[in-house]
Amino acid sequence: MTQATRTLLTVITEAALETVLIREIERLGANGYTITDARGKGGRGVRHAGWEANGNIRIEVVCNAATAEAISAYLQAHYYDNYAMILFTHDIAVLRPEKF
Amino acid sequence: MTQATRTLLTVITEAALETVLIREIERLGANGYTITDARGKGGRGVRHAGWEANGNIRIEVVCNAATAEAISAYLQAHYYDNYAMILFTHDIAVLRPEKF
Amino acid sequence: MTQATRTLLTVITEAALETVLIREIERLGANGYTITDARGKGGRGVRHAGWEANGNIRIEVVCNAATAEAISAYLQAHYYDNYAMILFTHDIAVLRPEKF
Amino acid sequence: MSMLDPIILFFLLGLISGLLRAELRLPAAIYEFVSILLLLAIGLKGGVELAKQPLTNLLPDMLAVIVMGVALALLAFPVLRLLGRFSRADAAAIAAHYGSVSVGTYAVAVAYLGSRQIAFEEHMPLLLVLLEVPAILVGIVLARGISRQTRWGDVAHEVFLGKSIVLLVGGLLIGWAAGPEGLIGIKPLFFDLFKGMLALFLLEMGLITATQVGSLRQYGLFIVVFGVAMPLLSSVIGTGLALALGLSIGGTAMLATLAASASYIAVPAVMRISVPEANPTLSLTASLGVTFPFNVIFGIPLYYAMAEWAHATWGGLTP
Amino acid sequence: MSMLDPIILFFLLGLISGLLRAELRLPAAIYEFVSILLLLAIGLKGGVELAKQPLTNLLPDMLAVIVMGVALALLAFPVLRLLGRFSRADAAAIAAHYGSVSVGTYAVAVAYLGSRQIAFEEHMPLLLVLLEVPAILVGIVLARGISRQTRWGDVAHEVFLGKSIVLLVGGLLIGWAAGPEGLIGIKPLFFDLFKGMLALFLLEMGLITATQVGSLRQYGLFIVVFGVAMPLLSSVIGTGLALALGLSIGGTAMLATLAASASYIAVPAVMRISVPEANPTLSLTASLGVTFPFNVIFGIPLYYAMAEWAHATWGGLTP
Amino acid sequence: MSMLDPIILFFLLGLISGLLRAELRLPAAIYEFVSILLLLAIGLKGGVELAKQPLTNLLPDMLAVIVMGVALALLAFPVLRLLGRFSRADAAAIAAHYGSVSVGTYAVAVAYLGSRQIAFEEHMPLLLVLLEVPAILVGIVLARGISRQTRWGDVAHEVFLGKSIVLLVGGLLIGWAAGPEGLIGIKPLFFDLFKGMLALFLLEMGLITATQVGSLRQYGLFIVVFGVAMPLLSSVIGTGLALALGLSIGGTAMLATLAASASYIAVPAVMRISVPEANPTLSLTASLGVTFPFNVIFGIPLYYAMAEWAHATWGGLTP
Ligand SMILES: Nc1ncnc2c1ncn2[C@@H]1O[C@H](COP(=O)(O)O)[C@@H](O)[C@H]1O
Ligand SMILES: Nc1ncnc2c1ncn2[C@@H]1O[C@H](COP(=O)(O)O)[C@@H](O)[C@H]1O
Ligand SMILES: Nc1ncnc2c1ncn2[C@@H]1O[C@H](COP(=O)(O)O)[C@@H](O)[C@H]1O
Ligand code: NA
Ligand code: NA
Ligand code: NA
Repeated sequence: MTQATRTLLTVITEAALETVLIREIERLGANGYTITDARGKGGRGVRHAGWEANGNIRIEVVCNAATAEAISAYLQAHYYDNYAMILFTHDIAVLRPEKF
Repeated sequence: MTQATRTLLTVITEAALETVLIREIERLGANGYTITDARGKGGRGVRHAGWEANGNIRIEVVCNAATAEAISAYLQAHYYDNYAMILFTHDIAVLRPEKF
Repeated sequence: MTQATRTLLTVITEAALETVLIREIERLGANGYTITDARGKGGRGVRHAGWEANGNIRIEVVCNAATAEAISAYLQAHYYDNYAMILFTHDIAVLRPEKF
Repeated sequence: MSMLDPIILFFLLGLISGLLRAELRLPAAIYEFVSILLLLAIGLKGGVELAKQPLTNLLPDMLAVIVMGVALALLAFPVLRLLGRFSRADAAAIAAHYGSVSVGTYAVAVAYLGSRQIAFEEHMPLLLVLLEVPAILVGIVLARGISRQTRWGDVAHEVFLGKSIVLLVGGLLIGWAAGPEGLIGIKPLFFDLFKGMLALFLLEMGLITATQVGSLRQYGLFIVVFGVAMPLLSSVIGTGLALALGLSIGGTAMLATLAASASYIAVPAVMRISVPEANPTLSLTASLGVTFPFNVIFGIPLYYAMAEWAHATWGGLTP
Repeated sequence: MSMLDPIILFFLLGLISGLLRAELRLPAAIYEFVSILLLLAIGLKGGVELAKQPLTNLLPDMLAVIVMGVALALLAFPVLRLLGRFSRADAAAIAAHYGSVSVGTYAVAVAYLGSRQIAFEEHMPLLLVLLEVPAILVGIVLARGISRQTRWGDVAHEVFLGKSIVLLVGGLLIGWAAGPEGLIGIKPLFFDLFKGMLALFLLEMGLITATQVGSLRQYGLFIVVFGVAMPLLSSVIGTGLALALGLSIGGTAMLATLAASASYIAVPAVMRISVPEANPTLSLTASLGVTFPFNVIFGIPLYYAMAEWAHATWGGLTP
Repeated sequence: MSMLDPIILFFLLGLISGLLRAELRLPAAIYEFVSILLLLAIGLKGGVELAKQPLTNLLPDMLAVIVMGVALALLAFPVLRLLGRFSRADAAAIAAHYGSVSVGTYAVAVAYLGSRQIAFEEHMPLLLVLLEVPAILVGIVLARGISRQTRWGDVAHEVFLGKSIVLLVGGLLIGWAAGPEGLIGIKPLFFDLFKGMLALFLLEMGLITATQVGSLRQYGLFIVVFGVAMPLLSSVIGTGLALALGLSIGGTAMLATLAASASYIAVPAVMRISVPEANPTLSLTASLGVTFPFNVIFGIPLYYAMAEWAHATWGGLTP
């Protein structure tokens, strides 16, 4: 098996942003994304997910380093000030590098 | 604390495969797995998880490198052609290496 | 963008522990956490999440290495013997190191 | 009585909301809940009636619909292969969908006849169950041949232990064992709420149908034509069979509807595992994106009109 | 008839359980299910009545409440800015919440009047829908100015295609098209279960309200005073408008309640996207942590008493 | 009236589907929804009745069942320790399950007596609540001793603020405060749908029971024997106590059922936190895998027959 290295970018943020964010993420070059529902706590307080306005989502994007960098920069510039959001990246090994 | 390195294998695929895949994954040597429900988009289009045929799952397996390789190879050979599926791996530190 | 390295600690355990664990995790120095619902199988058997006593949760904590170490040690000492629980860590890149 | 039952309006509400990308979705757990209730209710209702007559009386009808399910799949396959130029696997999978039935369409037909107070043979839920299965097996054989490789044990498990069969058959057996009085206590949930739950179900089906529009554009005209023409053809076959079996007008309309409906729950699940190389988007686009809305909005009134006409014309010919 | 309807007791049960940190929560899917049912039921009920009279008769009431929604938001804004010393964005967002309406509060008022058998104008659900929207637009303009940067297309999408508007309007249209007989089949789910579902909804609202207590402590006295004084003031305006429009006692109490209620579903969702720099915790703490419980427990009986008194005093003055 | 109520058939449907590994599961949110409705309904029904008589009249019964709960746990412990050779923690935890009660079993008994139109003392839900708690405390003391280390504050929180106690007690209080007329509006949801919801609950319980079969095989014969013998013994004690308290035949059958039932919701949750070294699989296998199905299918009719026989034989002895 040939393996290649790509970046996994994980964004944890308010569920209300889902529609907007996936549009931006695709525009910035991602070929796909995976979303799971989550709850949590951070600088902007507890988010219980008990009802619509209060849930988090966890978005994962497998992409190359440049795209990860572009998405990170964009989200930091446009969302960090006003939204509950954290973002982190790390390297992963994938089988079909052409796909990401 | 003694730490050891193991591999975390993450598979994102169609929910319909859950029963079949966990059988295969265990057969190939994994001692456990964790599954979360997900939705997403990739080469095979949008998977909203609005109803049964359309949801994704995210399977995580902590195992040694050889098992991760075996599972990856098997899934690539048997599922990549016909199913929405991505798969990636990276190293993690675990506390009880004998467990995985 | 300035990036810094932090640790991502992932704990997969029984849903019944949620309230207790987030209290401990915050006490041990974490500034936040993210929780998703999960199901799985491990040394303590299958956990289907079909009903309350039988679900897992997946807790993620972004923190510095020392905090990750402290939480790992504490959980290992207090929960490994009696609860279904696994725990692993790896490095990630974050944008706002002061936050974690 | 206007043509548009409120439940159809719920379907349209869902469809339009979906097309406008409104912030509306029924949680998956609620969709599950509603469909479990509908499946059980249909089964229970049928089971109560089965208790009233010896099963042997129903054998001819039972055998006939099994043959019909096989025939409809065998009819669709060459059309899809030759006119549609689909791969063998795709043609087989789509054929299986159209030979089988849609429980949602059946429920709408029940509501349609119910609100017009038109009776139909009460063993219809039994025929519904019987029709689910044979086309699936035909589809697998068409795709694979009767190959040794096919794990028929696994296939049987998928087919007979899928959600819809289990709940329909379970409901039938419970209704049959408990009888009408036994069910009085559970009537408020399963029978009184039936139409309301069906409205919610159709709201969600509208939302789901709207998500198929993209693939509709992609796969184009043939899918649309097939998705309308096939149910029309099937309904004629169903009507003919109903006449031959001597069913009532209501029963004729029901059998025509069953014939015309295409599965979007049981069959896709089995095909995904048994014929994985078939593209599931193709068959779902046809059955869910074209045939389901067509049947629900136009088909059912049409099949009913056809049943009335057929009975007026040929009704006296059969016993 | 005691002051405390059981549905209020469900709210208190949720509130106390939440404050005591009991192991109790309604799954999010169930909260969704219950609120979808309530929204549809309110819409359906209103739609049936709309069919009975030409819409033009209602135009004065419709225009009047739109003006009221704008006026209430414009009234709240300077108070919040000057007395509350909130930032422009925060003041605008909170003002939008209070100019708009809460469907949950409306439903409690329906149950309150219903259990006392007091009639009210049946086009109230239409007024409810109309009141949701204008304050949102006022809020955005107050925060942004009529800036070119605001993507009004996106805003309109958020506003008009949010869950509550779609379901209320959808229900109105379905009820209007189907008429009273058309809805008989779905009555058990949407109408008979209404009050029970409202009880569950209020149980969850109590639990959610309890989670606001922390932020209440943080943001302090002004929020509490505003959250009580603003609805009182608004209810007087609503009462006055109802008198001017010649509404019945029940209708007056309803319009006062609508005026007094503050949104916690539609408006937060839109503001989060359109005025992101506004702190959502502030407005939710006020509307959900203070105004909702105040209205549900004390406000509605008060507004009804005020309606009675106003009709006794001025009732003869208007046509 | 056949022995098999349809709700039992739903349990069997779930059990068989589970054993055959059918593709059937009730979403967790729906299981929650159904159990919340059942708990509230049981509480509400009891509360309405409590309002009719001074609570002091009930004191003897209340004290008696508390003693019974303690006694049953103390009885089970040495059996488990000596005959079962379980560790102290495991024996204590299982004993706590059997001293406490199962609300699901109670609901099935309500339906059983209801469909036979046999009355029972209406304060049973109060006894149900009271029986939940004492055995838990006994279990913790048996496992730990009255150790200083035990955080009794946390334990009390777990015990008294768990879902089932909060909903049962909340329902009792609401029913008590609102009275029969107050509940009319919410009757369709909580009372009319009760039996249907119970049917769904039992369907899911059957599926869950089926998942216990693996562990049953693992832990073997003793669990099976204990899981059948203990409820039989407890039911005799419950019957005796009911006679001593002068309960009716229906009430005797209910108290025997409460005594015989073993908790699988409240107790496991508390034990998991308070006695973590106890293996939760052991107690759940016994209570859920053996005792629950035994009681639901065989036990309840048996306890009712025993109540009839006991009343015929000794009925005149007590006031
Ligand atoms: N240190 C952390 N570890 C894990 N998740 C976090 C952390 N901080 C924040 N989060 C998640 O990110 C969301 C938004 O964070 P914040 O903007 O800090 O409120 C929170 O609701 C959590 O779900
Ligand atoms: N680049 C990506 N990043 C994250 N998730 C992805 C990506 N591509 C695909 N996925 C996930 O994997 C599923 C199957 O992918 P595919 O086979 O490409 O359709 C999708 O539905 C997504 O949930
Ligand atoms: N090898 C593994 N890979 C992934 N998840 C695991 C693994 N082992 C255990 N788990 C998860 O951790 C939970 C507790 O593990 P255990 O204590 O081994 O029963 C399981 O229910 C799984 O969700
Ligand atoms: Na068909
Ligand atoms: Na208002
Ligand atoms: Na007991």
